[in-house]
Amino acid sequence: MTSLIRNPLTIVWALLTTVTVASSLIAIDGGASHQINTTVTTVVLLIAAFKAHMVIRHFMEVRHAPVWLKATTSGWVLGLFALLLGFYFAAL
Amino acid sequence: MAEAPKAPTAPANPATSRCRNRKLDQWIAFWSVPFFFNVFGLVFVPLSWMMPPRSPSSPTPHIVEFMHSHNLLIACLILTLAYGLAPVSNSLYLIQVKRMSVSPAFRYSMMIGAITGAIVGMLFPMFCFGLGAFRPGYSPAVLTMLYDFGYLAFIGSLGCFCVMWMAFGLAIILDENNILPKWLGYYTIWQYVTELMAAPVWIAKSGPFAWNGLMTFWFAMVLYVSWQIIVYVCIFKAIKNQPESELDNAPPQPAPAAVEVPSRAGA
Amino acid sequence: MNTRGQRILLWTAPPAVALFVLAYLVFPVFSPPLSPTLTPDQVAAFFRGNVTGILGVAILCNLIACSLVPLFAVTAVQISRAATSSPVLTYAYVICVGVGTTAFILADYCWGMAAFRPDRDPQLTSLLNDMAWFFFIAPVGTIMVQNLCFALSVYLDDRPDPIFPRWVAHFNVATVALLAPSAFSILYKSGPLAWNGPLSFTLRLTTFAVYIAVMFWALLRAVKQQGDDRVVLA
Amino acid sequence: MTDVAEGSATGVDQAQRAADTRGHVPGEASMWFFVIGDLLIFGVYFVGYMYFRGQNHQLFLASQARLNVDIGAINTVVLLTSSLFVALGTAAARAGNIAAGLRGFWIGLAFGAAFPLLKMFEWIPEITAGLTPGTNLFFMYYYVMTGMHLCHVALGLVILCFVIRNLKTSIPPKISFIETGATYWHMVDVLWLVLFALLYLMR
Repeated sequence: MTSLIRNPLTIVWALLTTVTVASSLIAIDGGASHQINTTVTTVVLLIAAFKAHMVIRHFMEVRHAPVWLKATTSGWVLGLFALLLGFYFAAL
Repeated sequence: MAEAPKAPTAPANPATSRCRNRKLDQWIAFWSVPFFFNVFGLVFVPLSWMMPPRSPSSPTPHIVEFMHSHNLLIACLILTLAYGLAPVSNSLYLIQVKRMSVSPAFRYSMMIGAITGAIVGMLFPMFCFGLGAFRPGYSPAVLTMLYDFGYLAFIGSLGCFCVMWMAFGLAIILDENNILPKWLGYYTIWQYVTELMAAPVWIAKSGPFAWNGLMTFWFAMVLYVSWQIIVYVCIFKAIKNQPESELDNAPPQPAPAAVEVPSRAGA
Repeated sequence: MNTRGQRILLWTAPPAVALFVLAYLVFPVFSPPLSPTLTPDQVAAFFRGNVTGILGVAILCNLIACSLVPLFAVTAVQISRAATSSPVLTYAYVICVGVGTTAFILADYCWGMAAFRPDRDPQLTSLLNDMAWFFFIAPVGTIMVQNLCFALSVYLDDRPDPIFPRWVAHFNVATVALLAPSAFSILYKSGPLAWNGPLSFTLRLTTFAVYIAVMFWALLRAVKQQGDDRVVLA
Repeated sequence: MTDVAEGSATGVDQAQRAADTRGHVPGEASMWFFVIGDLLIFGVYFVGYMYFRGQNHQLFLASQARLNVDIGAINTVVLLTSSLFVALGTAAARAGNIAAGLRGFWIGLAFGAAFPLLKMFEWIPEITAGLTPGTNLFFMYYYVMTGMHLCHVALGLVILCFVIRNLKTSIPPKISFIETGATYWHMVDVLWLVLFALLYLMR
């Protein structure tokens, strides 16, 4: 059991779960009136990007993968969230 | 029951007396494909402007005017003459699946998908458009119904193509003879999954999920067209690389000293 | 594997043809063929006046619509015996048969549907009638490709004792040319190319009848010659 | 499905240690073609959603308010936990500990199977309340994207079952196939993380 808790994967998981709960709370607190809220959106999207990055890196084991795979997956995360935030702010 | 053509390993008889191309049937069938798809594209886009699709929410007078255009009849005529080539283009997948180490059930599923797909996805919508132009006397209500029927049958006919592509993708992935590249199998699976996303055309009358929408039409079309071209390039290579000794009409092997080709031995 | 099964299937064709001839002769829509220039009201009146005849034939054809399929299936088997490199022609032939037969069934449905409730809005009766004629006369694309596939398999078979004599292939190519005009029935409402005209209607049906007879004879001969030769399954 | 990995499994296993310094592609390379393709397809959907959201912020915000954030958050944690156990199982199987590997995949499968169930608890009240894909563009996106994702989950559960079968039956287990299955399952997780932020959380 201790090996499970000390496993780096478990630590990643704990981190991911914590930020999930945190982002839900931020959204519920910040968006109760259902108004456009750029802070909430930015934080929530950045947290999602971080989570996607962590899952790809640690669970999918891209951390140990060749450079082309690292570059492609990181490029996807960066490009996607840049576009998402860009479209969000462009339409305000 | 796996019918991998067990190719005789002996090299093909060097004295190929008959010099004609043994794969002539496959090549004739193959080169009908670019012809067919070009006719298909020309008829749908510049001739009749059926594609890109008109809006499902366009006002009735526009629908009536479109359904009366004479070019729809000419498009319908050309397609009626050419649509028989669709089975030929589908049978090109089938012969490659036959060479794979998978059960015949895969190619039979694809065959049945091709039959139903040609009817509901091509012949029926085509005639819906043709009928409106054929008799200008129909009431706008009837013309609108034909218009909806035509577009929905053409764009929303999912199941037959899905079963065909699922069988095709799975066959490529499970095949151990490496007839077609494995990544093409995965590519086919996501092409097939994207096809499922056309389902909202039955609900949305405007916006990105309508039958002329950004997601259901344009995005699916970009994926589909590139996939279709790549598939035929891969099939071209597969036909080209098929060893002579594996052909159904391979020259008789010298070993059994057969007097003449018994009955397409070898497969 | 002997050829008894193929011979049995082949001999189902003559009774099927007899039933089709019967259906043709008693079908009110064909004697004479309805003109495409009739107004919706005239079409509706015609269907109201001939409910029994039309429904009877529609039901009969619903039952026998696929009864020529065994003949085509035997043809597919014989195509797969030809010395070509792959079964591509066989597959294309089988798919074409499936598509072509379904088109015929759809035509039959539309006529039956029009006669089922003859007091329907004349617009709709007329639409069903038009649709039936479209499906019955126009979709020659598959049978053309089907015959071309057959002809090609005969031409590519350059063994000393081919399965079919060359002229059968020539005949199939000729039927392609003779069937093609009926696709033009989509464009014209009168004249020889309209769906009741001599080129679209009479020529097409005559060609088809002769074609079935010739193919029946040629297949009988081919199956007889096949003897105990094994057939590679497609 | 198990046959997929057959050809390359042993070769990859031996080469794996040697290749570790230069980097090791987890699972089959052709599977990565699928994963990246799928990520790109979903990416187009995400960006499309954001674009159309920009056209009508108010509609999207008002519709979003009717979603059940709690079930969404629970589902996120469920998928993350499932991914964790699948990753632990993969590592154990690679280290030769088949029993621990099997345990990881079984727990991962159990959590994964909870996802569609929770989805039903979310969807059925919404549909009975009249919130269908035809309601408005937000709900169309909502059902299409979560539905597509659910198809991926279903396929992923099937793949996990095959991985478990492989762990049980073949000795030694085919590591490359196990990695391929795990990679696919983590991709399903990644897609959900983005979906959760876009559909439930952003304002």
